[in-house]
Amino acid sequence: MGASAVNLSVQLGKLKLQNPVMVASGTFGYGAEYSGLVDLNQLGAVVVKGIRLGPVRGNPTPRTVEVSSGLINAIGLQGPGVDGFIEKYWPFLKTLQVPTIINIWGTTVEEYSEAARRFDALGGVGALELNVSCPNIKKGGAQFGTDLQLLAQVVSACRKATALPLITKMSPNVVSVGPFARVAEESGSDALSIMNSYPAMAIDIETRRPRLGNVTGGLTGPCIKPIAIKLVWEAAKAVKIPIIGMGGIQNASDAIEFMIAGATAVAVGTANFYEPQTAVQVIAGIAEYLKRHEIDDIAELTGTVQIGSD
Amino acid sequence: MGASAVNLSVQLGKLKLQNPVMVASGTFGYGAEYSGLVDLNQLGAVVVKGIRLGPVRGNPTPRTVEVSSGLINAIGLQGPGVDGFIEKYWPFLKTLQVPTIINIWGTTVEEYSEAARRFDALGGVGALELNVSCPNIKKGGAQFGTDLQLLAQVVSACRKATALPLITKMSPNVVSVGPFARVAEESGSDALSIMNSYPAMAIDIETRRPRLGNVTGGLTGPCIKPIAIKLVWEAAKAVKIPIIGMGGIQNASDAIEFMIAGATAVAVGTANFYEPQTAVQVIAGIAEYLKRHEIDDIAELTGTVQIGSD
Amino acid sequence: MVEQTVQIVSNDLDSDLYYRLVARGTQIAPLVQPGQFAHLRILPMKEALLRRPFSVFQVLGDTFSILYKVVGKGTSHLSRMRPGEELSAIGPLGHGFTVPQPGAETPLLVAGGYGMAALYLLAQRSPQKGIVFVGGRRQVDILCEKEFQALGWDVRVATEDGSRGEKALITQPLTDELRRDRRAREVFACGPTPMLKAVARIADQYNVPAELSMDEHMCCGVGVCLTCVLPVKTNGAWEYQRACTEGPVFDSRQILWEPPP
Amino acid sequence: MVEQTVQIVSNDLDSDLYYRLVARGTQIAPLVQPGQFAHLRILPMKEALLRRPFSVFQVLGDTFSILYKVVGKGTSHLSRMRPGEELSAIGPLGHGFTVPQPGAETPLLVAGGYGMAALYLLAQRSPQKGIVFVGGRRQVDILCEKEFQALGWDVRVATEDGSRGEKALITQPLTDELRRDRRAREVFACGPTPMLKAVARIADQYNVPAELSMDEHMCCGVGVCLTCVLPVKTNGAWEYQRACTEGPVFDSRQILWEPPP
Ligand SMILES: Cc1cc2nc3c(=O)[nH]c(=O)nc-3n(C[C@H](O)[C@H](O)[C@H](O)COP(=O)(O)OP(=O)(O)OC[C@H]3O[C@@H](n4cnc5c(N)ncnc54)[C@H](O)[C@@H]3O)c2cc1C
Ligand SMILES: Cc1cc2nc3c(=O)[nH]c(=O)nc-3n(C[C@H](O)[C@H](O)[C@H](O)COP(=O)(O)OP(=O)(O)OC[C@H]3O[C@@H](n4cnc5c(N)ncnc54)[C@H](O)[C@@H]3O)c2cc1C
Ligand SMILES: Cc1cc2nc3c(=O)[nH]c(=O)nc-3n(C[C@H](O)[C@H](O)[C@H](O)COP(=O)(O)O)c2cc1C
Ligand SMILES: Cc1cc2nc3c(=O)[nH]c(=O)nc-3n(C[C@H](O)[C@H](O)[C@H](O)COP(=O)(O)O)c2cc1C
Ligand code: FES
Ligand code: FES
Repeated sequence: MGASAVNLSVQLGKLKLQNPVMVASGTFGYGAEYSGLVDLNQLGAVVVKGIRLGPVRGNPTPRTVEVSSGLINAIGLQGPGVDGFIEKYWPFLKTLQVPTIINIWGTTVEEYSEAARRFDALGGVGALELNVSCPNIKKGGAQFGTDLQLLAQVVSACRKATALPLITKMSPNVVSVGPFARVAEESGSDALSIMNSYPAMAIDIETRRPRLGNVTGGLTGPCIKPIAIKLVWEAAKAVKIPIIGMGGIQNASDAIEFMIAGATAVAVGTANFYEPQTAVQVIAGIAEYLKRHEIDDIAELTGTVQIGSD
Repeated sequence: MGASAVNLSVQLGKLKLQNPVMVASGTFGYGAEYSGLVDLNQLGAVVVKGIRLGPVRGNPTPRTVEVSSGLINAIGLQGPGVDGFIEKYWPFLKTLQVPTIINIWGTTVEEYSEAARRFDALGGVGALELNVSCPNIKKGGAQFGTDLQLLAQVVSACRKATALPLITKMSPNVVSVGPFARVAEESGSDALSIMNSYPAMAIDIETRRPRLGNVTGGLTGPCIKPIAIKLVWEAAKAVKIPIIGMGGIQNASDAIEFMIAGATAVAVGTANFYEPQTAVQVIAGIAEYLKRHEIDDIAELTGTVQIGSD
Repeated sequence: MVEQTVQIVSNDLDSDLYYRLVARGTQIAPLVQPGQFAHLRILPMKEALLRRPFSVFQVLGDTFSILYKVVGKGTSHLSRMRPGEELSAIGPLGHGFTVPQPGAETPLLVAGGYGMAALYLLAQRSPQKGIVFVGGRRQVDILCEKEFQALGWDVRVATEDGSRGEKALITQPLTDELRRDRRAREVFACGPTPMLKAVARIADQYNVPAELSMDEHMCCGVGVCLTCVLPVKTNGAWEYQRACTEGPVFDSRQILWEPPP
Repeated sequence: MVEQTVQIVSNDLDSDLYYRLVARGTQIAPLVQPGQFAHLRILPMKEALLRRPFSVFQVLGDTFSILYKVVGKGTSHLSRMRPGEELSAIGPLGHGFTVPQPGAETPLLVAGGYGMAALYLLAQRSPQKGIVFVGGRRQVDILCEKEFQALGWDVRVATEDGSRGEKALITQPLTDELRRDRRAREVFACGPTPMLKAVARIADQYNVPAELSMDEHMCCGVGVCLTCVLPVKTNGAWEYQRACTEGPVFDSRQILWEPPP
């Protein structure tokens, strides 16, 4: 079977991706930074760092700390705001042949919907990803993702504000992800991103100070993959909309595991920091796996985990 | 300063431990199994595998799977039941010079309190640890630990059933651990154990089957330490009772990090499987650290994390 | 059961993907019984935490050896370790084979692939010599034939592709032998689970006793974690027993091959 | 900026805890500017995932070298790697030093410990020779003095314990020199943050320009993660800039030493 025979393209609502592998928000900047090292046009999509309506300075340093098979970060969503983004980064992004997905956040429902409206007006945006799950900001962020009412409000408001495909990025920090996934779907999400980082902390035992300026942060990397796989599997049982699986993806096997668990697409995050070619390698590895297993459409992989003795 | 000068002993309610380092339930069997390799009398306490009123067969295999810097387990609390335990394992345990802490669980409030009553009647038990947070059993277990009412009921019922020190083992799988910690305290717990394993899953991409017979399991080992540290720090701010910190402890530095975060004692779990001497090495390492920092009582370490520029 | 740091004396390719590792384990070596295993911590694995279990293949003075196949993370790291480097070993572990009494049944040993490793000490220490049936997929999977012959045992080889010995599953020559003469024979087997299951069926059919070394995934290796369990018949009922403690060697008649619901 | 697999040519102890590693990096070596760094992935670290940043010390043909101190996980693994082994390198990265123009100010280089590594290429490529002030705690922290002399530079040494050169902090001989003559001087410094802060104060006091290579913790090394930021003055206000991209070299007058609330 020739490479051409394998169909890697996937659909997220109205948005079609040439392959299911994107890069996770906050781990790939605004694309341009990696353009010297990575052929961005090979990716399924580029997801940019979280953007708020206005500029954000972010948290005091240290902002990241390395832990066993993972990373804790508390960047605090430093960013140029909508105008700064459109001025500095959009001119490059809009030249890409692959869609740009814009990750937005706010501290009020209005802030989210206003940002959505702005990007809807911009034109040429592939989709919006609502970050309702960042553990590293005092107000907003995670609290939207861990409260069913707030989640419904923020997603509905953005749904009204834009016709762009809406991706809701779920918080892992809930007792059960099912109900949250359903609320996000009912409120108008076209897809779900699972998962964001998990609340965590590290302390320097010599200074007895937190290793992060923000005291606590979000855990990411290979160490959280087994948690993310479970959340994707549970959410996939709860909703019909596609899921973008992420959490510790380092290679094609990891990505395929997410898809078998129920993900339609995947995103590479922390791995970009130590191996910028990861996403490109994952795409090749998935194609190779599909051929070896004589699967000619990637869609046939999603959610095929076999439970019980069938 | 001589070794004698350093005080390592800690108090959990009425229970005094010669040092703060115990072994975590389910990772040390019933003590006897390791007695050939480890000098049990050096430990702070031995915590036995979770026991239910009646015998339990446990989950189908595979029951554990190795992941990055961690382990996922779904043993299913296989055990001999209260009578079987008293007959087979208690005779050895009661000969130890260090306290035995008995970890109990059930699927109803009555089952918990009846088990508590039985062990109260047995005499010689150091403390009871209520496992309200095992993710690997269909009924009971975790659901008690993620529902404030149920948690209050099960702890209060056990409190009425026994005068033994009661340790409540908290579930990490909640939005915020503070309220659960407070309820456990108000319902009569003398101490809290934080944390139990985190719900997780792994899939074999060649067979497309879950890597565990039980499909999902609980994540443990170094990969969860940053999550556990944060939970201990949060719970310590919420309650006055002592906290037993656990989650990925491999060496003295890890244990000290838990204590600085707010733990009065610690438990070594998964590390026992690959290095049975871990707990003994941790005890020595803590003593060495205290001397180096000229701290003569371990109590002076607990909760001393410095937040802000003080 | 002892935990000690052992130093690698040699670690050489045997054939294809099989390696032989000799380690100096002063405390462990003298204690080993046939069919027991050592639980090795391979430190270069780093983010893969667990020990790996290996049958003790041979014992010489204060050294013991293992015969291992490279199948994944741990064994590939192990194959790259050099003499002088150290491993942490816990052993000897588990309940091994029953060494035949003088004048007892003639032992028939059945090995698949690295199963040979678990049987060498038994052949060496058995007062009766007998027959060793060695099976594998290809010639390269036929291990230490010479060593068993050197012990004076009759070695019968079968490969699935016929590249060495009879072209058959190893259960074929075993069946032929039992059909020829089933009297006063006892079977001892180690290999992949499907092979062991077939051996159990044959032993049952010819009504000869059989001891099987079961290959279960392990975690602690010492009986505390309850990972390595398999369903075992206990008067009328059944229970999960631990391959690392009650096993790895079980009486074939005790084993419940179809895990009950 | 290039990512390539580089092969270790040599990796030898320099003194005490300092090592010199030469790697063949055909694409990276020719591009390096003074003060830039390479971001190395040290694979044996396994569960420690991140790359480690090191100033490019010297460049020779298609090789570049680093001069590193063993301080933790990564550097100790690195120190055990042998010639022939490979590393993944991204480089050259960051905004380096401004190489003096012919006839421009006399460069005064100030180095603490491995800070020397960031300054060698600058000394080598500067049309003006100048003075190198080398400081450290003890004699062993005084690196590659000879190499700078070989470039025809005047090397002034100070150690805190007086075991080599003047018994003082390196800022002492720098101050003495500026007190003697502050005209047409420019300072370039690399070392521990407290030293850089002192150098900034002195440069300010004597009103000479200074470029400082800041030592911030890094993650991605290429500008996407926003880990390595420091507060930098921007007409009236301030913003967080990235040491890996806008830096590591900054104009000392731009740096906000007291992070605002
Ligand atoms: C009692 C006993 C004796 C054994 N004796 C030998 C021997 O003499 N020679 C030999 O080559 N192998 C032997 N094995 C199998 C050996 O333990 C595995 O091949 C080895 O653990 C694989 O580790 P890995 O990291 O290379 O593979 P990986 O697949 O990376 O290991 C992943 C996990 O699965 C486990 N695992 C994988 N395959 C097996 C298996 N077949 N059996 C048990 N656990 C497995 C590993 O221990 C590890 O926990 C024995 C197993 C048991 C239980
Ligand atoms: C631009 C730049 C240039 C550098 N040039 C050199 C050089 O030429 N020679 C040299 O010996 N060192 C240099 N360093 C410091 C070097 O990066 C650290 O010593 C190294 O990362 C320590 O890694 P480790 O795993 O051994 O230490 P660990 O403490 O185990 O590292 C843990 C984490 O902290 C980070 N870290 C620890 N110390 C430092 C530090 N001082 N600066 C930045 N990150 C740190 C590590 O990168 C890692 O992410 C430079 C740092 C920067 C930012
Ligand atoms: C440094 C860093 C910054 C991040 N910033 C954002 C962000 O701005 N918005 C967002 O939705 N997620 C953000 N994330 C979360 C990632 O997009 C992703 O969900 C998470 O890292 C899990 O994937 P991984 O384990 O592959 O990194 C960030 C993660 C890291 C490590
Ligand atoms: C194999 C296994 C079995 C366990 N069994 C129990 C149990 O019976 N009761 C309980 O409360 N916790 C049980 N735990 C949880 C541990 O006691 C501990 O809370 C957890 O492993 C985190 O610590 P660690 O990361 O050091 O392992 C078990 C953990 C493992 C790995
Ligand atoms: S491997 Fe732990 S009980 Fe057998
Ligand atoms: S290290 Fe990532 S932005 Fe500088």
